[in-house]
Amino acid sequence: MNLPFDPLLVSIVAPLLAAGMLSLGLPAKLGKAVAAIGFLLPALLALHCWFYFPTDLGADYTYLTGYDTGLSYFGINLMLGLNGISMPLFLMAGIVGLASGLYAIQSKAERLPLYLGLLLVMQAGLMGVFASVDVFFFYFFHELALIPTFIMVGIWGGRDRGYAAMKMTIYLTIGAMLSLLGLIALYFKSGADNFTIIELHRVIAENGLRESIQSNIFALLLFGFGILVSLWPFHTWAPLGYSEAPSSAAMLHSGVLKKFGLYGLIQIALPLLPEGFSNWVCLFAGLAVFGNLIVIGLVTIAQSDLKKMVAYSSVMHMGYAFLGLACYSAVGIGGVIMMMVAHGLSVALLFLLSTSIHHRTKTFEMSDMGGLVKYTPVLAAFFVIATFASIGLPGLANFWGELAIFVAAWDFSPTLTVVSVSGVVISAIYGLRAAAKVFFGPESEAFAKVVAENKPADLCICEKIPALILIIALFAIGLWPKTISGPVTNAAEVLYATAPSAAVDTAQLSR
Amino acid sequence: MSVQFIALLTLLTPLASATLIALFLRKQGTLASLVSTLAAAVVAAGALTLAFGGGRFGEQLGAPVDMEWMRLGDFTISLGFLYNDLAALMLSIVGVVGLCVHIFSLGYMHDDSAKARYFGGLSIFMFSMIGIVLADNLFMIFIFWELVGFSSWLLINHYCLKQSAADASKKAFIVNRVGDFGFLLGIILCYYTFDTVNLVEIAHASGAGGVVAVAIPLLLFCGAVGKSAQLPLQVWLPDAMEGPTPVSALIHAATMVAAGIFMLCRIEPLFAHAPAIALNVVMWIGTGTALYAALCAITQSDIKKVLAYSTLSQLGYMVAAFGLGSIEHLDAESHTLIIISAGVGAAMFHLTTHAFFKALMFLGSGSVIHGCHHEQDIFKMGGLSKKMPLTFITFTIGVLAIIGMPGLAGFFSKDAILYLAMENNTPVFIILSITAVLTAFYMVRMWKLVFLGGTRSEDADHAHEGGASMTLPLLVLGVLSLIGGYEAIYGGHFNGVFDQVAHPHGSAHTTILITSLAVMLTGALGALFFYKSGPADSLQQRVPGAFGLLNGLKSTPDAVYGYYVAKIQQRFALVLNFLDQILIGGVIVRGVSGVVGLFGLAARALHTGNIHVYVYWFLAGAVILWALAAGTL
Amino acid sequence: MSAILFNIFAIFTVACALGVVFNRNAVASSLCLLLSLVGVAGIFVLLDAFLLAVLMVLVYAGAVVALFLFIVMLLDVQGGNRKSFNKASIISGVLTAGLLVVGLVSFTTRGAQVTAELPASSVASGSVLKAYGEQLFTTYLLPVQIVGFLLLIAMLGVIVLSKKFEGLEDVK
Amino acid sequence: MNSELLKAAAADNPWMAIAPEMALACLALILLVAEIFLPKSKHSLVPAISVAGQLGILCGLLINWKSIGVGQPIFNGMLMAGPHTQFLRTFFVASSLLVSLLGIVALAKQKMPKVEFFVIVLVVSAAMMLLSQANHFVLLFVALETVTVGFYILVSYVRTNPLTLEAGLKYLITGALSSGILLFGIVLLYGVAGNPTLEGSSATSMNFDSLYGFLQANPDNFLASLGIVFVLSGVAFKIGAVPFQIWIPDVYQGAPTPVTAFLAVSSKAAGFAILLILVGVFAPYAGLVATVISLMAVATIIFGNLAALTQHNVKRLIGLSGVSHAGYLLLGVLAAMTVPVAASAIYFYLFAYLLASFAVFGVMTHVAGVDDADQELDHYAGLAKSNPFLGGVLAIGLGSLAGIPPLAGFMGKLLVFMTVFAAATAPISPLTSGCYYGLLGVAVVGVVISIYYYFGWIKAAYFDTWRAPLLEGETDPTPARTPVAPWMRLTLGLLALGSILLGLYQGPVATWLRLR
Amino acid sequence: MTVGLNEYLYLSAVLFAIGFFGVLLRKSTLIIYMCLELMLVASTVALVAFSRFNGTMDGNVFVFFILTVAAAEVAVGLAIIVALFRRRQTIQVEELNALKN
Repeated sequence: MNLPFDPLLVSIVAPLLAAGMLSLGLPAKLGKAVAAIGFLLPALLALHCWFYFPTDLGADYTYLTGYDTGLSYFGINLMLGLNGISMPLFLMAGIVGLASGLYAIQSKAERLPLYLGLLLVMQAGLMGVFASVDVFFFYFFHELALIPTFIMVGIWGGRDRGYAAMKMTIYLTIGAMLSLLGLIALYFKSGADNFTIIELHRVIAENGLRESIQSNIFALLLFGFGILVSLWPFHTWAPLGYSEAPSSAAMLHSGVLKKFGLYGLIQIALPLLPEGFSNWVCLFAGLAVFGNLIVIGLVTIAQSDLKKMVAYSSVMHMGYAFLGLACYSAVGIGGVIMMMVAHGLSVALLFLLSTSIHHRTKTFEMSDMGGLVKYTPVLAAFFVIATFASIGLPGLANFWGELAIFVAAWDFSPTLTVVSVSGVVISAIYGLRAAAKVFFGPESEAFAKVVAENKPADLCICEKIPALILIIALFAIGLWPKTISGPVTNAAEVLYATAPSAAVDTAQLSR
Repeated sequence: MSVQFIALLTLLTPLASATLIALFLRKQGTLASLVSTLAAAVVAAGALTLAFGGGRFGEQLGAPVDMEWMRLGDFTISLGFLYNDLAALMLSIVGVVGLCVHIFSLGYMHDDSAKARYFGGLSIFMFSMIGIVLADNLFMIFIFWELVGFSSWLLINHYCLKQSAADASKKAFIVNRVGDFGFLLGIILCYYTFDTVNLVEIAHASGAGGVVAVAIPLLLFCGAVGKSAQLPLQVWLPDAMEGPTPVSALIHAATMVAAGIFMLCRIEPLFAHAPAIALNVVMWIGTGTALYAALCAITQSDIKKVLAYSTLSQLGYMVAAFGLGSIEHLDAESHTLIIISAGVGAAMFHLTTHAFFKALMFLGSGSVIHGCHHEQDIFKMGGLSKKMPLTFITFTIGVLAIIGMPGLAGFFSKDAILYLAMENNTPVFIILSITAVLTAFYMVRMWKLVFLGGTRSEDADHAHEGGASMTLPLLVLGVLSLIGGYEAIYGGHFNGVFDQVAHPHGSAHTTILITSLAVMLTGALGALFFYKSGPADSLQQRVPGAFGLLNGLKSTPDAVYGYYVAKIQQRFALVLNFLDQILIGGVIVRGVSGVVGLFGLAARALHTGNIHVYVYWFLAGAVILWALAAGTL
Repeated sequence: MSAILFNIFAIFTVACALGVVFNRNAVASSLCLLLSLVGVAGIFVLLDAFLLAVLMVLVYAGAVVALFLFIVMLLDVQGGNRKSFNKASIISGVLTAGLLVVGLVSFTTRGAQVTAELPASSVASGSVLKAYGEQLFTTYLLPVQIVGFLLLIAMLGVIVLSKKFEGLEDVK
Repeated sequence: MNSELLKAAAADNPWMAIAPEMALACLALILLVAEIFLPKSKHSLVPAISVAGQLGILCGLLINWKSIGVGQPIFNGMLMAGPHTQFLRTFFVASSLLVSLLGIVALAKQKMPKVEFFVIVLVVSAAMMLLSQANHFVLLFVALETVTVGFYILVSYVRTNPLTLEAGLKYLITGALSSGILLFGIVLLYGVAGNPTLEGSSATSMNFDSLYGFLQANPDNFLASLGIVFVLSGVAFKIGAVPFQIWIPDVYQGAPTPVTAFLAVSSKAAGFAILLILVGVFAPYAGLVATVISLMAVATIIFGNLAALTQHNVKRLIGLSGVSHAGYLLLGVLAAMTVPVAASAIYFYLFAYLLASFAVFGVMTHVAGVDDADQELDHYAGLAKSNPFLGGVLAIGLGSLAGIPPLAGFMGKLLVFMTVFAAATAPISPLTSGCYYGLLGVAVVGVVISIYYYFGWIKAAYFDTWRAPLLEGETDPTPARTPVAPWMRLTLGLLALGSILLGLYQGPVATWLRLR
Repeated sequence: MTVGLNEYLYLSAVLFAIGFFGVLLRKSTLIIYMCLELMLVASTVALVAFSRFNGTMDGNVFVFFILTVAAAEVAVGLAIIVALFRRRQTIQVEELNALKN
């Protein structure tokens, strides 16, 4: 079905417009309505793009349109489009954005219009990240989404918000700058006429790049993106930032924005720099498995703060993603995309529910909770679903990605696979422990006091709707994974048709 | 209706029921229970129709009825059914026992406030379990494997406000995950070795050589170790008794824990192609579990714990039976010696009978507990034979069946195992025989303490029989426990399994018969005379040393796990957390920012406010530039 | 002849310049500056830049230095100059002087090896007054205009910085 | 009189070519005249006339944004318009207009004569416009001195404040010193380039074209090298490059806020305009120039950012951050030696810098009290809550300065960095490509550090920070904030909006700067 | 001995260095300012010498401008110094460091 307008552009512009209207100071009700439209429209358009997504696309782009913003001299044009890899993420961005937006609308945040406005800007950036074919705008939109995060952490964050916001900002700026340098270097070294991924692919396929150049650029991209994705040991911003961030910002950032780095690696760095990849793969796979999965996995177990635990778990899960990247195969990459989508949904849900829990228990300290299920069975059920999703229970979205990554990883390195599969146990430990501590067992003394003051009520409808959106998406993908895996595998099979020669060697070495 | 369709219907009905309950019937407990029971009835009907209707499918190589579920690159996860006699038998057991448990639950859980959740959970469990049974490939098995784990978690956690229930459910899931760790690796290795995970194709695949050939079946066996609670992952099952008793009957006695054995039987070709070491490992783990659990059972005072350890022990029997492997067998018709997978036959046979009598006993204990107002301590019961006659009779049938009273179900299956052990491995035979003695001993002990003598508590005084919904299943299962050992009642529909059961002939037959009778009588009579119907454990009073030893045997693994979790894992995690916060977050990150800040302070301090200093800057600049111009720099 | 004159003027100029730097008395310093400028004017004469020499004496020595002297007197700052050289400043001064000497040596040995013949006629280089007029009103017309505005804003600046305004009272 | 000569001179002095500059100067004279003839009560009209006049000139420039004769020396080789001259004129007029607006707000708090301020701003701006087209050392020197002398006065304008005067004195001495060094460099260049014994010498050796010819013929002359580095150091003082940046914090702090803005934007832009011209002239000595500039850039970026890191006085902070901006721009100049389009990138950067800086200075003017030098970060506490408009403008301005997308400052940085990349990959460039990458690395480190203090400022304005409660008898040290007049609201709003729009859509500016 | 261009340049350089030295050494801003003027004058010496030896008068005209500019600069500078003295009662460098750090 053809829309009379460019759905991608509209999905970016609509939230921005809504944000602009909010900044004019609309009356509260109208403002909320405008914000809701601003969140809803991208989600609907994303659903539309997903529904009518061609099945025979390969790695090509659809909905391709270009706009000149005045930097064509530098090869920069706003070019939008979706391929099999970006579409699922675009869809996920729309859904998570809608959920976090609705959750924010019902929240009782101080200076709500500003909060919603920043969130809308973030949403626009997120849609833009995955809709951009132009590498520069891909980066640009990421930053567009990133900045509101900092401000939101700073204004509406928890106790330690000042430090958290600052740390997050500086960390992520380092990552962003490194990756920007890498992208610019890629552009200049390839000799491409413009900055689009398509052109870069074409030119590099024709001319190729020297191995040393590939290696250097890949290092820039790897560490730049790695910081953004919280690759161990560059992760310390994430737990702090997320645990301090207001829920909607944490949802959008950890759920969607964080995937930017992985997406960049998948769409740009790996296919274009295969030899650079094979020089670095052992390092980052090792860091991911031992650092993210094992060390951070265990650190997650040690957390007693619910939100911190969710934050750490999100860092841990990135280890799977990097492991999947290391495989350099359609299976591994497809698995990573599946995992990114699923993790985006589930971690957003967890953050949302954590905040809802906090509203009822007045604390994030898990030892001060217990027995909440008695008062809030629906919240408990949702939390259990979210927990099991993130543990990787079949039937929920996360399972597919993790499984595919494990399967693919065996081809890369059986040893690392064995180590990484143990992450399955680790995540079960902290996930179930959290669920048990928060909801089950007898009430703790501290919680009994809170209950005595204010009896917790179950989720209200405004909290349920955003949560349900995410849960439905989790189930939908869990039960019908083909809807995502189909386009993904079409694209990944083209992009990752040939493994880099050196990568094969390293894989054999590590066997 | 094609058989595939019936199978699909059987699989999906409980899912539909669960979905219905979760979405719409959360607050209508009674309605939910009816929906769920109806679904169970459909399952039972479907299972029996399929089993006795004769249709079998999915066994031919190259014609899998598969649906592609997900594909990434060349990695596909597909859904398909392999419905052979093995699956048919298992499915029938699941259907029948499931239905019994559902009906029993109607009465047992009548007053529960979270009935909808309970019955929803049962439905999910049925769905998942049937999935395991029907699955034609390992990934599908793994998927449903995880789902039964989840439903087990959900149902153990039913009384979720109790700390012990919350802990037990968590423990069950996590321990199972440890087993799944190996299971998943085994599947992946299998996928890479044979390029397929389809059970039929694996069976026909040319075996892999060397380490891989051993590694695949043993890694897959890890899954069974977890699910069937074999050593060393047995710790979760006794704790799982925190769940409602019908759940224990269905999941933790009859079906789910047996899924491990079922899965082993499904992948038997892998073991057959592997070097003997693989089977030996399985055999010894099973044997060890059987003996260990039997020893543990002796000192238990909780009626459900006794049954739980007994379940463990019997599961050990089955695993050991599987591990004993194949045997040469004289075919009755052709009068030639053929090799049969006697391990599979014996294990499955015992699985079947065990499902009946153990479910019976669990439901019986449920009836007792229900009657005694949720009193579970056997020393506070006694004399229930008069208060609850029906329960007493059916329970007695169960006890007799498990201890191997000739003519009852357990007798035949246990004999099959003992015979196999005698033929293949004498030490195992001896240990299993000892286990049989112990089984008779602790079972009769419990039976006597519960039903004979006088009542020892108020609750027991007021014990009463439950309603029809609770007694009917007892009757059905009681009948099945009586006749389940006669292969004739299966009408030859499961010959694919029962043909593999090795039957002793001639002198062997006599030996086995004598042995089993001897061990049964020794154990049963010993217990009958040893234990006094009183409020204290006779063993504890008379031989406190032995009692303490046995108790220690039981509690040591728990203590070890407890120690590991609290002292090693948690501390290690805390240390890592500390390092993460202090070393990376503190020293490195804050350190770097601190150093930069110091440089910043230094740079700031250069602005002294004195014009002369500023002029020196200019001088320095001029000098440096001069040097650059002169080429000396 | 010119060499002798050059040496005399040069030494005189340099000596007076040193006097500016090393005289503790501000009045003496300004007088030294005046004398040094006169020496420079002499050098200008040697170079046939008569107009500039005159301007040097009239504008610089006559007006600028007079202004300096006037301010020195006005502010009466001699008193503060007594302790003007302490140890640190002497050390740094010596170091600086050393640096400057090294620079000068490098300048003389490496750099200033320009071997230009002295043109016989100095007309081209502007010994004739009329040429200045022509240049200023043709080639340099625009800079002259700019300088006009420069003087304008300098005047305004001095007014702003010095004039007494209503409602604005300075200390003392 | 030789009338022929005058006629020829008249033919060579196309005054219409510098009509905008003349208009500014005339406006300055009109203001003076108005002051004399207007009654005292109407003196407040003078700033309005100034603003209106500048708006008119700005409109004129915008209407004629394309009409410019490029590449023809005029005024006997004194001036030569470059491709960006019209843009720069607009830039300087816009800047002086904004300075005048800020001046109206800031001077209202002071009991100082007002008219002179506007006059001097106009004259200085006109001089800068000429400076950016200089093609001759005499004009360069004279225009530069006009700017410098104007700034001496402006910096010490509020003479009631001893800090302002101290700043003026410091600027006076360092400025005069740098003028001296610059002059010495000019003299050396003039001398060697005019030396008849050397190849390629010319009689008009102060003219840049002649000088370029000479330098090309003598690519290894010591005196010429010395002259070049001295001239560069004189320009380095203007743009605030290490080690000639040391005056900046003190002078920025002491100067009245509008003047600080003027120094930060116009003076710096003029410095870069002339630097770009000179770099072209000195192209035969590219090795030396590139070394000097790259070393300066590295030191400037690092020093500026480090020194700003722990700064609490916002005026010093913005001064030091301006130093680091000069460092990034020096990278662009370095790239411009190889890639001509880098000049466009620099001007884009400067334009973004103008929008952002004036937004920030506008806010500062309103937050500051009577004592202009006393502007601490603490004074911004709760600004976003009590005055969301100023808070928003401040955040956008600072964000743009920090180079955060989607604001204009980011695009500026991006373009500059990209041109450096282009220079690194160009076949012929004065430095090895590794050097360029190293410089970019330093720049990235600098950007990251800069985030800290820019963000710290935003933090002060937005995030509630703990403040010590006032003791009894203690007065709140935070000065009272000036209410924002509607026209100022419009101005600041436009600046903020410009920063955003220019970040999102660069079309018109890019066209103007010949980026497409 | 013939006096060549070099000698004039040396003289100019020496004067320049002395001026610079004075700026560094003296504490009184007035004297510092005098030394700055001395530096300007030093440049004019070289300029006039170059002009003479090169046979062009650009240098001499430039000196004309320099003198004018210097006069204006001195006027403004002295006004600043006087105003500062009125406020602070001192023009000693080491006492004028209220703006720092």
